[in-house]
Formats: sequence, structure tokens, C-alpha cells
Amino acid sequence: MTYITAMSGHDHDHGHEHGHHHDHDHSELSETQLRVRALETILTEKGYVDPKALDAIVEAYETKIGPRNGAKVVAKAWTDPAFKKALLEDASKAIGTLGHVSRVGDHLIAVENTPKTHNMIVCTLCSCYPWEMLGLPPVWYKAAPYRSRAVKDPRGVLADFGVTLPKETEIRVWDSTAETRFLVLPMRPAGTEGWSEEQLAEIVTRDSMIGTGLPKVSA
Amino acid sequence: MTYITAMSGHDHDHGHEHGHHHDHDHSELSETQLRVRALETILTEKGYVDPKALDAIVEAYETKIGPRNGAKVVAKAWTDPAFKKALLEDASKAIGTLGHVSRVGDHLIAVENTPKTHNMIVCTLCSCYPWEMLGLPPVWYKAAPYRSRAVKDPRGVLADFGVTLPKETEIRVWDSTAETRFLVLPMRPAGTEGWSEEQLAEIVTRDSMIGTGLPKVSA
Amino acid sequence: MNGVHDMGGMDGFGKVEPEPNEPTFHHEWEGRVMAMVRAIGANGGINIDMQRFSRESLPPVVYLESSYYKKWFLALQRSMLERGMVGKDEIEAGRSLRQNPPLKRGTFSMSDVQRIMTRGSFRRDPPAPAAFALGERVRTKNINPVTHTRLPRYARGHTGTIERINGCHVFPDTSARGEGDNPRWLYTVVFSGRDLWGDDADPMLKVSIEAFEPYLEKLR
Amino acid sequence: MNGVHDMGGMDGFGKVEPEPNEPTFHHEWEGRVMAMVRAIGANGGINIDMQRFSRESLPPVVYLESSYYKKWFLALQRSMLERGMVGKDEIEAGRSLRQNPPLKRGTFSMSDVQRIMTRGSFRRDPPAPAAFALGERVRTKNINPVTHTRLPRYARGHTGTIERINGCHVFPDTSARGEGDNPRWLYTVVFSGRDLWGDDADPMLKVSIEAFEPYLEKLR
Repeated sequence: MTYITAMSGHDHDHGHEHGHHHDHDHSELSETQLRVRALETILTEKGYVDPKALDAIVEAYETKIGPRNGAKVVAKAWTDPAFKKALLEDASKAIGTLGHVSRVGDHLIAVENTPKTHNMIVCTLCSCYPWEMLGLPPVWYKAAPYRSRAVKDPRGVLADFGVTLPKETEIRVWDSTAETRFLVLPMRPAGTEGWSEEQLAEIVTRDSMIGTGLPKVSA
Repeated sequence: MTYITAMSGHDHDHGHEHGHHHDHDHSELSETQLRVRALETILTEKGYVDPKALDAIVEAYETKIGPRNGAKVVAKAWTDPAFKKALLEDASKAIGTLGHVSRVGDHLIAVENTPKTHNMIVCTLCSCYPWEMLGLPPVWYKAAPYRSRAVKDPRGVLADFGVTLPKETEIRVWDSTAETRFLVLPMRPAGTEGWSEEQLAEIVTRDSMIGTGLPKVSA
Repeated sequence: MNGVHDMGGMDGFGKVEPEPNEPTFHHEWEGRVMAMVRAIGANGGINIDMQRFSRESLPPVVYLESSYYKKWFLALQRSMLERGMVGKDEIEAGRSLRQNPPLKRGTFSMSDVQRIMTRGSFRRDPPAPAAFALGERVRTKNINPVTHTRLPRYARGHTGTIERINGCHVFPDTSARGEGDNPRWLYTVVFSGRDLWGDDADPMLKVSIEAFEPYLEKLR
Repeated sequence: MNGVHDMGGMDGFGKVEPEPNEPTFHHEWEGRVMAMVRAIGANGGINIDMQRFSRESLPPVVYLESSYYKKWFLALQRSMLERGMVGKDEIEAGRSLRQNPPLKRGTFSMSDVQRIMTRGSFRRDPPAPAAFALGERVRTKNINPVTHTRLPRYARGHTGTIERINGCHVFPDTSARGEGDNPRWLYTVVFSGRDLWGDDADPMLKVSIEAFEPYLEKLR
């Protein structure tokens, strides 16, 4: 098996999958680092990739592409009923009309929380996530506890996030099993009347757009 | 979680689950050995167990209880039609009438291979196995490859054992999900006419009574 | 529970690799673990269903990568810790630090050995007549308890035939929770491979499970 | 394939543990892996479905215990080895030892970066009209391919409702095998929690999957 040859014996990053990030095993981590560097060297020498282009990708996700994009879209929808309508009809198209948010790819679907229905997004099979709106997904989104439980015990998952919803609220879980991507449009919290779009964007957390949290208004 | 406390960090017996038994990590193995010994000491000091009784259990499985028991039963069934009938009707009861085979517990079921049907035994959920007839199960029987594939791809499993059956043969897999236990009664090979029970018992392999092999007549 | 132990029908685990001339035990400690599990099971009130549930409840990676008797050891130690039969401090110290109440059936000693060499019977008096008849077509229920069950995932929600009626047995789902024998009828239910795995399955494949009556429903 | 990656509805993986102020990458190499995967995916002919299948095909224990980007790295390296794009000897040497044909779209360079910052479209012209209508009740098939599929096990053989029709998309099951786009209609199919998980499920739970037309059949 090709795999066996390419991998050394006991090279495990224990703990990551569980959301912890103690560097409890420096020798293993540095071994991975060396192996990744070796592969990059090979790909570069073969002319497959230009390392400067890789730098640019990394930098974009570290500095430009994050949940602020989604938060702006949510704040806009909270203050502009026509935009909200367009967003729920075709999110990719509606967001394309906004100058201050980067263009998003096809197949984005916005789903609206209401007093009756709470939406939650998961990808049980891998890690599908609306990168352009929320940046790269957090470790917990990609890890087994969330992926396994979200479709069967979403209220238990919400409890892990400290969120409790009324029993009568319908929980609507969207499993991202194809190239469609989902963005939750949370409910605008009470007490935010008259706030500007910028102020509103500040309270839209990443988790509120995944459905594992709610917008945060400081008391 | 109790488990975490009771277990040290990286204590893995890699490879066993895959059927290999290189002692590739002596430090881990000896750590397990030490921990097992410690538990036995505690259980002994608390008066839960007498180590001599544990010795006796180990010795019984190492020396007395093994596939020879099952082989005698099969050989008897091949030579005594009345016994075969009784065995297929109620294996526990039938075996109880034999003086030279140890008593078996309740719920043993013998299933007969015929030119039309080949039986195979598995326990997908753990490792249920007819101990009294066959001894302790081999590692492969308890490991993931066999347990996962036997119910979906039994011909692929048989190929791993070097066994090919005609396409027209029905493969009948028994998943031991309760306390019933199964013993395959293989077909008596051609060329064994006139053999004694003792001679026949010699060619009844363990695997032929699980359904992953056939009786072995040397050419 | 829908754990990694419930692996019937899974892909990706590779080939079956029989070991020529496999010894009964690969290490001396394996035999000790086997004997301790049998002894505590026989005299200590940790029944076989509890022990199985304890093994299933090991963390998935531990379950998959530990050798068989390693799982037995981890689960035995965990079960005894959970029940207060041994203490964490004792595990760490490697010796007993206090007295505990004796096992229900006393010290497991030489006089107990012969008894456990023959499996005990799980047959019990039926609380009611069997609900299903030989040859009847039945449907397995779609249940997903987080506790112990012996209805494997691959066989849930499928239609099969009652091939044998095996008497009335201790019901593992409740026995694992310490709720007593709660006897239930046990059937051999046989499915066609195509019903279990779809149209691409081997047309000559049949698979049976041992199904307790609460796992089954009448065909509607 | 019925791999451990298909974990929807499984028990035993513990609590969700969000990390406060989680960084984009926990190690510098994670970013490099992410960028290499994107770059080779964009220019190298290893499409997203192939990459997913490669990750799913990692040995189960490796899949479960490796960190996310570690899986990406192992699967990328494996994919490139399988396709002869790098050699084992080169991996061992840590440098290129021979020339290879260039990537289909050439070296991934600065001019390619902007293009991949926006996801490509998977929509394709429909080969036929959609077979199912909004609001229609459908049944998911019971398929168990050993190759890549996006129909999770927990949603096979269940009855749901077509809630959205999302156009006609590249079909992952065949795309992962290098058989081209083979576009198929894509639907959002919603199930009640009780249909998926049985009578004990949260009565207020609904779960949808994104289901390609070949995964669905008419209710009989």
C-alpha cells in the first residue's frame, strides 16, 4: 500500500481531533513540519507550485477572509428588507450586488432563523463550510464530536455551546453533503433598534452564522 | 472521565488489530504487562480472586479447550447419521451425549454445509464464538477486517483465506448477535470413504468449522 | 450505542490476515486479563452485557487500535473503577489501599473454575407467548439508543424472515443497564444480501442476525 | 465507501470543545498544506471529489486520530504518489529526483491565486428534466458502494420530502473515479428526526441532506 511507505510508524497528532492544542509532543509535530516542508520542496522543484503563490493563499485566509464577511451580510439583511428578501432567494447573487463584501461562489444558500425554527449547519462527511463568508472552519466543526452528533442530538450539541432553545423550537439541521453551502441568518436581537449596520455587524458571531451560537449583545 | 485517569498517554498496541504480532514496541508492551500485574495484585489483595484459580483458567484454554473438541463432533456427525440428525436438531443436547467431548453450554447451533449452501460465522459487534467447541477465537476473528466485511463481502473474505466457491453457491452468514453460538458442519471431503472417526477428526480444521476454510485432505 | 464496535458492513479496514500457528495468547498478560474478566464476571456482578458495553464505550481510537485483550483490560479496569470496586489511587499505587465489600459470590477460587468452563444458560421462562411465527416476514426497527443494544446498524429498518425461534433469553439492552433479566424471545432473522446492501450485493448472499423480540415489528 | 468518515449519528466521540480565540492555523505547516492542496487541486487534475475520497481512504485509526490538516497532508501525498506525480524515493530524499510532466494548468503561480479565492461553480447543463418535484415525497436508496459517495449511511433507505431543487451539478460519485462531470440534479431532501432515528428522537428535529438524483427513488 502506497500509504504505508509514505508514512512513518507512530506519527500521530493526538488530541487535535478533540479540540485541544497542547503541543504535547514536539517531536511528532516537528516531524510533520519536516515532511510537509519536504513535499513543498519537491512540488516547487518540479514546477508544480510557486511558493510565493502559496504564501499568498495562506495570507489571504489569515488576514482577509473571515467571519466579518458574513457578519456584514447579516447586518445588511437586518436593516434592508429588500436585500434580505434577495438574500433568501439567491444568496450568491444578492451578495454579488454588495460592493463591500468579496464576491462569493455559486450555490450559497441563506437560511433564516425565526421564533419557530432554528437552523444549524454541519458536514457529517467532511468539512464543507462557507469559506468565503466565514473563513476557514474551526477545529470543532471538522471534528468527530460535532459531525457525529449534530444530526442526531443537536440540542446536546447546543448545550456544549451553552445555548438552550425552547423545546417547541424546531431544530433544522442542514447536512452539507454537496457543493451547496449554507449561511444561517440569525434573528436580530431585541435592544438593537436604531443601531447602524456597522454596530450590528459587531454582534454577529461566527457561531451564530453556523447555528451553534446566537448574536452577542453585551448586557 | 475515569478512563483517562486510568490510562496513560500513548499506550497503544499497534498492529495487533491488524493481525501482526511483531513485538515492535517493547516499552509499551511491558507497560501493559506491568499494569495488568498491578490490577491482578489489587484484585488478589482485596480477596476478589485467587491467582491459582486464574492459573487454572489460563491453563484450561491453553491445553484443554480447543478446536479438537469441535473436530471430534464433526467427525462423529460424518460417520453416524443418527448423531448428525440429533446435532442439527439440538447441538448442545447431542454433544452432551458424547462421553469423549466436554459438555457444552446451552444454545449451540450446528449449521450444515451442502453443495448448495456454505455457512460462515461472524460476530460483527464483538467476538462471540463457540469457545467450548473451538477454544479461544483467533485474532483475525475478533479484528475489524473480518467483522466488517463478513456480512457484506463474504466471498472477498474467503479469498483472503484462499477459498473460492462456485458463484451458484449460496453464502449464508450467521451474525452471532446474542448468546446463541454457531458451529459449521463442513462437507465431508471426497476420498475419505472408510476412514475412522479419529482419522476424519484430523482433517477438520478450525477454520472449516467457522466457515472460512474447508477440511484439509493432503493430496 | 452507535459505536465503532458496530462495524458490520464498513469498508476500509483492509484484508483479513490469518496468523499461521497462532498461539492461544501472544503475551502472558493476555491470559491473565482473560482469566480476570471471566472471574470477575462470574463472581462479581459485572455481567457480560455490562462488560460488552464497557468495551464499546472505550474512545473510538482506543477501541480500533488496541489489541483485543488490551480492550478487555481497559474495560475491566474502567468497570471496576466506576463501581468503586477498585480506586484510582490503588491503580496508581499498584496495590490495595483499603478493604472493599466482598464479591457477590465471594472470592473467585479453584472451586469456581469448573463452573465457568461451561457457558451458563441465558434461557429464561417466557413472560408471554412468542409474537412472531416461524417463516413470518418481519421488519427490524430503526432504533438508535445511546446505551447497549445488540441490533447492529446494518440490520435496522430491513425486512427479513423468522428462520428459527431460539427460546426466551436475558435481554442484553436492559441487562447492560443493571435492570435484571427482562427475558425476551430470541429469533434468527434472515435477510437477503440485496435487501441489506442494495442491488449491487451478491445475489447469493443471505445474512442472519439473532434478534430479540423488541427489535422487531410486524410488516405493515 | 462506508468509512469512519461517515460519522453522522454515531455515538462515543464525546463533547464538542470549542477553542476560545482559535487561530487560523495552529502550526505553520497547516497553512502550507492547505495552500498546496488548493493549488494542486486547482491546477493539477486532482479534483475535490478525488481528494475527499483519498482522505476517506486513510486507515480508520489514522483518519480518527490525525488532526484535520494532517489528514489533508497524508491524502495529498498519497494521491500524488498514486498518480506518479511524485515518487517514493523523492519523498524519502526530500527533493525532486526527476522531471515530471507539468500540471494540466501549469505551475500554480501568483496569477492563479485570485481565481481560487472564489469557489468555482459545480452547476452544469441538465442532461434531462428533473425527475422529482418540489414537495414530492421520495425515498433514498440503500446503496453501499466501496467507492466515493455523498449519500451518508444514516440517510439511506429513508423517506423524505424534496424541499429545494438546486440545479444540476457535477456528480461526485463518478467524478471521484475520474469519469468526468456526469451532471445530475441536486435536491435538498428533508427528513423528520423520528424517521431517521426512531421514536425516541427529538420530535422537533428535522434534518436535510443534499441528495443527487441517483440517490433517490419514487415512493412505491
